[in-house]
Parts: sequence; C-alpha cells; structure tokens
Amino acid sequence: MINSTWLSKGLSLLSLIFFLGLWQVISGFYKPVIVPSPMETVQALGNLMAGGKLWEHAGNSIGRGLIGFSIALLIGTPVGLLMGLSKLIRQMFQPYVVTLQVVPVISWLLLAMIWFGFERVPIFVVVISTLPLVIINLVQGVQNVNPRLTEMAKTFKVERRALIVEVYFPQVLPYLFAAMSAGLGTTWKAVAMAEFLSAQRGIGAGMATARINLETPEVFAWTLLLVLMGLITDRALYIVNRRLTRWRNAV
Amino acid sequence: MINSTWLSKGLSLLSLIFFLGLWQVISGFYKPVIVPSPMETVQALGNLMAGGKLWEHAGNSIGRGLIGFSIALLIGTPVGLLMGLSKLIRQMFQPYVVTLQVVPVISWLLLAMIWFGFERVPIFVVVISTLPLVIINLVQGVQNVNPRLTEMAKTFKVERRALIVEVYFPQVLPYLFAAMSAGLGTTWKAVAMAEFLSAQRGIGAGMATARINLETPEVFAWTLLLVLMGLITDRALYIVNRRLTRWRNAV
Amino acid sequence: EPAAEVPYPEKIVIQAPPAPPTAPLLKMLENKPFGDKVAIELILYKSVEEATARIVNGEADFTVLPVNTASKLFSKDMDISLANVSTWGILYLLSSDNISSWQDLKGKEIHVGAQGASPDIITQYLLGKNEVSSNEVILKYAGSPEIAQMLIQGLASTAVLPEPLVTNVLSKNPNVKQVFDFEQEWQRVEDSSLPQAGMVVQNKFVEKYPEALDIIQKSYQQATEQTTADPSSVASLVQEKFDMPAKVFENSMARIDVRFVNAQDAKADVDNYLSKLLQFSPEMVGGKVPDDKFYLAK
Amino acid sequence: MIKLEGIKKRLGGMQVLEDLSFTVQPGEIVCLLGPSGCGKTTTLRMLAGLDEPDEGHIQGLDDIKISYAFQESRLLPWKSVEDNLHFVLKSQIELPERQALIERYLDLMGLGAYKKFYPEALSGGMKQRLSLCRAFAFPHQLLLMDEPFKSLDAPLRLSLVREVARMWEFSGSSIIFVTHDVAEALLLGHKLLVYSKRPTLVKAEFGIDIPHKDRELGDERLAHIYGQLMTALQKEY
Amino acid sequence: MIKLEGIKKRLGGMQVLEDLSFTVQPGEIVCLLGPSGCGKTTTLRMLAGLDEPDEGHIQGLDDIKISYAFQESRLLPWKSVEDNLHFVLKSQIELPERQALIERYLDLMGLGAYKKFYPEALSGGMKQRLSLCRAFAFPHQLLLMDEPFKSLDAPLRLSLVREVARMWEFSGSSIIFVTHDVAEALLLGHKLLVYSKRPTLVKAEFGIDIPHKDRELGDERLAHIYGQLMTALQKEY
Ligand SMILES: Nc1ncnc2c1ncn2[C@@H]1O[C@H](COP(=O)(O)OP(=O)(O)OP(=O)(O)O)[C@@H](O)[C@H]1O
Ligand SMILES: Nc1ncnc2c1ncn2[C@@H]1O[C@H](COP(=O)(O)OP(=O)(O)OP(=O)(O)O)[C@@H](O)[C@H]1O
Ligand SMILES: [Mg+2]
Ligand SMILES: [Mg+2]
Repeated sequence: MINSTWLSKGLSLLSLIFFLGLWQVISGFYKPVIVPSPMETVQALGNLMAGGKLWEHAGNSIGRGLIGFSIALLIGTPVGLLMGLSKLIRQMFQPYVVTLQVVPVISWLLLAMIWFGFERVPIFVVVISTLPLVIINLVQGVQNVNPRLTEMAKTFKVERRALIVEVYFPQVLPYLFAAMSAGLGTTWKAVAMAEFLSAQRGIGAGMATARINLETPEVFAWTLLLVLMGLITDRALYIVNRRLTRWRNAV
Repeated sequence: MINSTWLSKGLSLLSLIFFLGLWQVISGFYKPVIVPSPMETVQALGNLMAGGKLWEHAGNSIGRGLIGFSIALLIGTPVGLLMGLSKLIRQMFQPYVVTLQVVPVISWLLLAMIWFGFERVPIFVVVISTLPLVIINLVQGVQNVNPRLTEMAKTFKVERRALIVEVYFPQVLPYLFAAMSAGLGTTWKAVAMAEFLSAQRGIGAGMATARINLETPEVFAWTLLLVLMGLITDRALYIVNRRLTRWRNAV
Repeated sequence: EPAAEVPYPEKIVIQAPPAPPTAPLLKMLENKPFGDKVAIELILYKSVEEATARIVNGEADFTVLPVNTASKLFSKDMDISLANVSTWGILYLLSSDNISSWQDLKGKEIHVGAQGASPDIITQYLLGKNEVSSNEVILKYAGSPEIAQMLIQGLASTAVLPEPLVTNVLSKNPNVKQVFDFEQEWQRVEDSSLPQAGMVVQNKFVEKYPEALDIIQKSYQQATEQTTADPSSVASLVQEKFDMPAKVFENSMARIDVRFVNAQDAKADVDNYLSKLLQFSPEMVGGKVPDDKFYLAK
Repeated sequence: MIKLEGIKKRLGGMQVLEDLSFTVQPGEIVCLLGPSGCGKTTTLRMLAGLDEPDEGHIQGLDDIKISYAFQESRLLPWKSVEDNLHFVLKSQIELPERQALIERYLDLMGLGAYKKFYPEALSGGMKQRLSLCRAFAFPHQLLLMDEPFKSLDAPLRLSLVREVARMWEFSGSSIIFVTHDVAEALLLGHKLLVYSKRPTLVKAEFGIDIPHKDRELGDERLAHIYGQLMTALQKEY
Repeated sequence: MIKLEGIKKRLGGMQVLEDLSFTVQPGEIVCLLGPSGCGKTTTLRMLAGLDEPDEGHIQGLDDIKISYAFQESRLLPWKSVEDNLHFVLKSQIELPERQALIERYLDLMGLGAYKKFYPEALSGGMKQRLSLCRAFAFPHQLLLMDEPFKSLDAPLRLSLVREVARMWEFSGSSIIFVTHDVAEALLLGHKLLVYSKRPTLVKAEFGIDIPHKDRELGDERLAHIYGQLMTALQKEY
C-alpha cells in the first residue's frame, strides 16, 4: 500500500516533469508571442499577481462559476431524476435538453445580456453548459437503478422521499459524480468563454485583453490559472466521492 | 402501451407548440435584429437553402463533427478503461484530462491552426471538447463494475479480451451512453464554435458572417439547423441504446 | 414633461472597443467637459452583442461602432443616429514578401481577420478595383490576433490587419513591411475617404439633452485633436485602461487616421462607402443605404 | 380471509400459473411446496402487489399489512446492517423503541456483533438472516417468506422454525411460507399446498392441526403426511 | 494432493480462520459443514485464488484446473442462458462440441427450454441450476461447490446428488462441497469436515468409504455417522 502510494506519487511527478519538458521544447521552436516557455508563463502569472489583477479577476470568475454550477445542480438533479423516472416527462423534456446542449453561446449571448445583464451572463452560460451534463447522466443513472431494490422499498411502504434519497440516490451517485467531474471542468471553461465575450472583469476578460495586445504569456498565465482551479476542484470532488462511496470497500 | 405512446406523442407535440408559442410571444417584444420570430427564422433557413449555402456549410460541419467525435471515442474508450482499471494510470492521466477540460478553445486555437491547418481546427476542437466526457464517464463506469462478476470470469480463466468486452463493457455501457449523449450535443456546439473562430465554411462560419452583419434571423436559422442535427443524433443514439440494453426488459 | 427641463443627465455612458481610436475618449474624460456636474462613464465592450445589448436596453447613450454596423442597426429600426465619424484609416496590408503593386499579390495567400466583416469586403473590393480577380488570390480567414501572431512567427507572409496589431507585428518581425494603407488605396480608386468607425447616439438622448450632446461633440473633437497632436499625453492612460503598452499605442497613432468629422460633413464619404459595401454584400449594411435620418442634424 | 381464485399468469411467453385457487385463513400458516420454477415466487409477488394476475382475482388484501422475506436477500449495500433495518422501520416505529426492536432481532439472529458491517461483508447465510430480521421486524398481518432458511445450517434452521412458531403464537399473523424443505413445512404449516409443474395448479393439499409445540419429526401423524407429501412431490418428475 | 496448513485469515476486523488444516486427496469428495458465517466460503475463495491466507499455506494447486459453483449464482444478466455457458467455455472447447455439451448439461438441469432466456427471467432455483451447469461443464480437476443445491426442491436435490456421484465416477475430479444439508454430505462425501464457530478450526472429521451406489439414508452405518455429525454441529450453539 505504502509502496504503491509512493510509486504513484513518483509517476505523477514524472508525468508532470515530462509535460513541462515537452512544453519547454515546443516553446523553443516558437517565439514567445506564439508559445511562451513555462518560465515566461510563470513570470507573467507573477506579474499579474503582483499587479493585484489576478485575485480580482479570479475572484469574479470563481464566484460566477460556483454559482452557475450550483444552479445547474439544483435544477438538474430533480429534473434528471424525474426524466429518468417517467418516460413521459423524458420525452417531453429531452428536446429541450438537446437544444441546451447544441446551441452555441453566441446564439444565446445577446438575449442573455438583455435579460440577465452583463455581469450575470457568465453565470447563465455556465448553467446552460453544465445543466445538460447533469441531466443526461442522472437520467442514465435512474434508468439503471436496480428494480429489485425498488420493489423491496415499495413492499415495505417506504416513503417516496426515502425511496429517492436512500435507494435511488446512492445508485445514481456514480453517474452524478461523472456529471460533476465533467461539469466542473466545463464550468471553468464556460466562465472564461463567456467573460471573454462579455464581461469587464474575470479571467476570460483578462484573456481577451491579453489576446488583443498579443500578450501571449499572459494568455498562458490565465490558462494556467484555469488549469489550477480545475485541478483543485477535481481533487475536492475526488475526496467527496471517496467519502460517500466508502461502503464499496466492503466488497 | 398504445395509449401511453399516443399520450406521449401528444405531449411532445404540445410541448413543441408551447415552445413555438413562447418564442413567438418573446419575438413580439423585440425587434427581429434581437429575436426574430419563428416564421422569420424559417424564412431565413429557406433562403439559405435556396442559395445553396446551407448544404455546403452543413456538410462540412457534419463531417467534421462526426470525425472529431469518432476520434474522441476511439482514444477515450481505451484510455478511460485503462484509467478505470488502474489507479496508477488514473493518477498519471487525470491532470491531463482536467487540463483538456478546462483550457478554453482560445488558448489552443493558434497552436491548433499551426499544427493541423485551418480546416482541421474544428475537428481538433471537437476531440478536445468531447474526449474528457468520454474518459470521465468510462472511469466512473469501470470503477462501478460488479467485482463479483469479475471474480467469476477470472475463476473461469476467461481471456482478458473477453473479460473486457463481455463483462466490463456491458456494465460500462450506460456510462458510455451518457458520455455519448453529452458528447454528441457538445460535438455540434464545438464544431460551430471552432468554425466560428477559424474556418471558411461550415455552420459556424456562416454564423460568424451573419453575426457580424447582425443578421439575427440567419443566426437563428443556423442555430435551428444545429438543434435539428442534435435531435437527429440524439434519436439515433436512443435507438442504438435500446437495442443494446434489450436484456434489461427481462427484469 | 418635467424631465425635459433638465439640460443635462446625471450620467452619460459611452461604450467603445478597446482600440487606439478610443484613446481620445480617455482624454475627453480627463478633460471633464461638464466639470463635476455630469459623470461620464466609458465602457469598453468586447463583442457586437454586448454593444447591441446596451443600445437596446438604453444602457449606453453613445456607442463607437464600425460605420457599417451603425448603418445596419439603423436600418434594423434602432432608434439611433450617426453623430460623427472618427476613424478613417486603421487597416493595412502587411507582407514579408517583396510586394509593391496589387498585381504582385496574384497567387499569394492573404490572411484576413473576420470573414464577411468590413476588412474582408474592403480587401475584396480593392483587389477587384486593381484587377486582381478573386480566384487569383487565396483568402484565408482567422481571428486578427492569431493572424498577427502567425505573421510574427513567419507562418503567414501576407495579411490585412488593423492597428494596433500592425505596430505590434512590425516591431516584432522586421521582415514584415507595410505594403498598403487601405485608406490611401481607397482614396486612389474612389476619390473619397474611407470612414471606418464612428459614434452613434440614442435619438432619445438627442431629443432630451441637445445641449449635452453639443458639449460631447465639441469636447470629443477637441480631445481627438489633442490626442493626435500629442499621443504621448494619453499613452499612460491608455496603458492603464487598455493594458496596451504605451509605445505600441504611440507608434500606432502615428500611422492611423483618427479625425473627428461630424456626421453631416462625413455624409458623402459614408454614403459612398456604404453603397460600395451594398454592392458587394447587401447584408453588410442592412439591405439598403440609410437615408438622411441616419445622420445627426447639426 | 385471503382468497385466490382462478389465477392465471403468463411470463416469458409461457403459461406459468394455470388456474390457481386457495385460501388463507386469518392466523393460518400456509406452506407452498413444488418444483423449482413452478410459480411459487410468482404467487408471493402477486400477493405483495408486485405483479398482477392475467386472469382471476385475489380478495381480502385491503388494509392488510404485508411483510416479505424475498428469495434473494435484497439488502441495500450502502447501508450498514442496522441501517438496513432502520430504513424500512422508520416510518413504522418511533426511535427509542425502534432501536431496541432492531437490536433484539439482530441478537435473535446472531448478528448482534455485526451491526456496523455493510452487507457485502457478510456471509451468504448472514445476509439471509438479515433479510429475515427485516421481514420479522416490519409490522404485519401477513408474512410472505420465500425459502427463508436456505443457506442456514441445520441446527440454526431448526431453532428458527421454533422461533417462527413462537412469534406466530404472539402475533397471530397469517404466514405464507415457500420452502423446499419438507421438514420445515411439517413443523410449521397448518395447510400444505403442493404445486404441480408448469402450467401450475394446486395438485395436493394437506391440513395439519397439531399445535406447534407438539410437533416432532418422529411423530407418527407427521410421518404419515410426510410420506404422502413426498409422493405428491415426487410425481412431478 | 491438496494440502492446507495452518491457515489464518482476518476479515472485517475479526479472526475468521484460526489455524485451519486439512488435505484433499486426488479424486476425493470433501464436504465442509459448519455454522453460517464460520468461513466455509472463505476457504473456497482461497482455494480458487480469489483471496490469500494471512498465515499458513496451501499446497498442490499448481497446474490444477479449478471450477467453482459460487454461493450466489453470479450469472451475466446481459447474456442468455446458453451464452452464459458459452462465455466460460469458449476458450476451453471448440464450437460444435461446445454447443452439444451445453445442450446436454442444460437438458440435464431441466433448462433445455430456457436456452434463450435472460437470467433475470429465471426463478431462483433455475438460476442456481444454471450456475451449476457452468461449474459442471467447465473442465476441471478440482470442483468447488458452495451450497450447490439450495433453492432446489427435495426430489431434484436427490437426483442431482446422484448425478454428481455419477459424474465424479467418470471424471475422478476432487470435489469440495459446502453444504448445510447433512443428508447430502452423507450421500456424497468421502471426508466430512465440521467447522467450529469463529475463530474457526476443523473440530470434527468423519470418513465414509462406502461406494456411492450403496449409500442409502436408511443405512445403519450412515445413520451412525449422522448422529455423530449432528452432535458435532449442534455443539456449536
Ligand atoms: N469482504 C469482507 N469483509 C469483511 N468481512 C468479511 C468479508 N467477507 C467475509 N467476511 C466475514 O468472514 C466471515 C466468514 O464468511 P464466509 O462467507 O466465509 O462464511 P460462510 O462459512 O461461507 O457462511 P455461510 O454459510 O453463511 O455462507 C463472516 O463473519 C463474514 O462477516
Ligand atoms: N420476469 C420474468 N420474465 C419471464 N419469465 C419469468 C419472469 N419471472 C419469472 N418467470 C418465469 O416464471 C416461472 C416461475 O417463476 P417463479 O420465480 O415463480 O418460480 P418458483 O416457483 O419461485 O421457483 P424457485 O423454487 O426456483 O424459486 C419460471 O419458469 C420463470 O422462468
Ligand atoms: Mg422462487
Ligand atoms: Mg458461504
């Protein structure tokens, strides 16, 4: 056990080093305006931090992302459960889910700005981008619930709430985790995208300015920040997941 | 059974009518440059069709989308399976998956154009956008495989290939379907997005021109086309899914 | 209406893209044309949608827009008028190849930002006027920043770019030279100037606050003159607000043609420009060249 | 009185139940015996309302509280042993009492030390016992048991048979008891029904009116029924 | 000869196997009996290589082909009855022969008519029989059976006991047979091991060297062992 932890730590480190090395090599072929080196990127990140811009922008983005994704979870969980439980509801809502999935941000953008105001557009875009992920995964999850356990619960006259929370939910959980894992990544990307197109502040807005000014190291620095945010939320999710599925270790 | 099919058909129709009605009402409040009415949108679509632009652009987009998503499936399936099977591999690759998820298209764009050429950028963007979905869902799927069945197969010295194809795969299938359902939607959006940013032809390129010219009915027409494509692929996927999980009806 | 009695609004909102031609607005803000009576807010917008949304919601009184976009919004029933034209020359053809005439472009790949937008159409128009047919060159489209990056790296040799990217490219890749100034080329074939961007005003604002409008027009003109006369006086402001290096800004100001002309005086040039665009692609201007109401009365 | 009349049921394209009729008196223990796959579980499912007969009807189930020990254990793998019981009991019994009840039943089944275990860490027989705990503890007037003592060792089986008799004495519930073990049926049943092969009917019925405490497998009266029962079962092959 | 020596195993924080030792001669049928939860399945799992002893070792398993009838049926729900058998047999036996073998075993188990059914459409006993088919059909020198005849009716059980004896005669495989049914053990076993309660040891061992065809439950020699066996089992409570 200890050995394999060390081994995996070592391999993770090795894979990081490999990645940085590759990046360094590639950056050697291009001018910094196209591919800045890791050093230059970190420097740009340092400058952003020193200038105080980093936390202001990042704070905006993080807030919007978390709010948006929470809204998607709050709406998506009941909708997904209902769509999984009832074929009728599924058939009614499925076209809307597909529409949400398929329509590019550009098509919503103007309406979203008019309806929600500029600062809330990134939140809206996050909701729109992650909601279908949550719903689709939950629908699959519910459809794969073990019917024998449902029968058991019904035989013992278990209340509907308990049936959903204690029988359905644990079985749907892995699907929900897949959705959350995919959704959190999408969240950061969507926030940046939306800010890029509409907002005054936020990581995406910072990227837009840097791009116009051909400040590629700064674009990369913002990107690096996004990756770090992604890694942190991914890790957090992993820990929560492990907690909630501890019973599996019994097998 | 017949009754419920009719009921669901009726409800689907009702929900479509409701949607169109809502759209019509909303469009009444705004000028066509902001929200064109359904009629205006269909007219714009008709014009595109008459001008011959539609099929040329749509053909490009469909081709790119399908190629890109196939590549994502071909890479994502083995990688996802391996990451699910081995904690070591998972820990090594997970940061890369998160990176793929989180990095906005803008950050890749230039490199993709340089490396793959303008016309292949949309394919690349589709791969990048859908690959993490496939991998994440498969990892969750593999981790939730019933270990008792795996033990059974190992006891009977079943070959590794058969173990994966006949024991793992059917259990992972619902996760794969969730991934494909989410992935296909994302595909059409990503194609349009990437074409919007880089390509000469394709639905996204058409949208870009229409957008710059504030031809909102045309933007909506392209969007409608995307939604139709999404609905078609979603339906196709549903049919395949039902075929492959026919054994569930036994329960 | 009692509101009509008040000569000035409490606050005036101007939106503009973050580009060198917007610099005079910074100067104008600094000059405080209304003293402390009226606050002026400058918003830098990032996308057409954003600008349109503010116009629709009445959240911006003045908007700096490409002239054809303004025409488009006007013909789509937006309640706006063109107040002035401020940007005349901002597009350039750059190349690292040895090119001295339009004919030399034959057989070359030309990279252009934003397919279907005015740079694309003007390029095609000028090519045609100089007897280079569309199948003799290869037009490639991408985002302007990406094209600039490729020029710098030498991955593209010929491109049409706006300022400040032109300055940026020229300073980073000495092999690239400016070949054509599109404004001059336009004048050569059209005998008319090339109006690129101007400021539109909400008609409600025109009716309610004629005096304020007048002050804005005058002080904008003044600020434009001050800025072109001495770009270095706003360079630090630009660096702060646009994140644009002061040097890049000053160099691009030396090249571009930023000049305040009120709508009535610019009418002939605008009319000519829009009718040329109309020939090429009617969608670009909204299907028709706008009538007199488009131009703010003096 | 619960009454099944002319029940028919097709499943998987085959006629499973063909005209099944019998009654269960209040407080009666009815044992169902018959070849594997003949439709015993199907009968219980219909009584529990999990399935509908194609033809015929079942009377007397309104307002009757039913508990069910399924043929498979059907435990929630994500809930510990005691939480599996809390899960079904919490809408029935309030807390301090419920906890006491659960501990009593777990001790009775020899699972007291495993309260915090997850089901997957239990042996096959322990899962079966937990599933029995659940069925016993859930308040009921009709108890359906589908091979409740399979996977249990002979002495435990015997002691559980006695336990069921004792509990029945207290509660006076009706019990329908599916088993393949003739001894169990003889020791517990008031009425023994032998199902035929598919398509299934009740092909033999035996009544036993000896009080439970007086039943011994060596007893002559039981031995007599045993012989008849075996013959009835045997004929199916 | 397979030899278990000084096997210890902790599971779930409890000492399950405490110094377990016994041998299995080639071609011997060993029956394991003991209270529920004492570690019978754990023993089979270790023999099948699905678990490792904490201490002690198992010898004589190299190059021995093992087949296993699990305590639960462990069928693949997405494969039909016959495909569940093809799945494990296809790397062992080529096709025309394999199909014939499968049909023979299915008929033997009375499942011939259900070839195309999915496992979820089978009754509990039918699943159990399918799982037995798989274990029998898979080529082996050692056959592990964990309560193979549970959920089967008494006449079927008896006929399967005879069938196992017949197959054993042909194949000469070793069999380890976990059961709670003393009669089955008496009819089949050459060596009967009684496990104690946890922490588990072999607390009693009986040898029976009567040929299978001569064994009758009424037989005096078997009755004698029956008594001893019951006492040994009973003592655990
Ligand atoms: N995965 C596990 N985690 C923890 N404890 C376990 C696990 N598997 C088995 N045990 C424990 O090991 C003990 C023996 O289990 P085993 O399945 O071998 O019993 P058994 O003799 O086969 O009983 P039965 O006759 O009921 O099947 C039990 O107390 C059980 O709780
Ligand atoms: N979901 C289903 N689909 C198709 N056939 C089914 C289904 N459920 C049960 N059957 C069939 O119904 C018949 C009776 O099944 P049932 O489970 O009632 O048998 P049983 O008497 O309980 O047998 P056992 O003693 O083996 O448990 C079987 O032939 C089985 O194949
Ligand atoms: Mg049954
Ligand atoms: Mg066991």
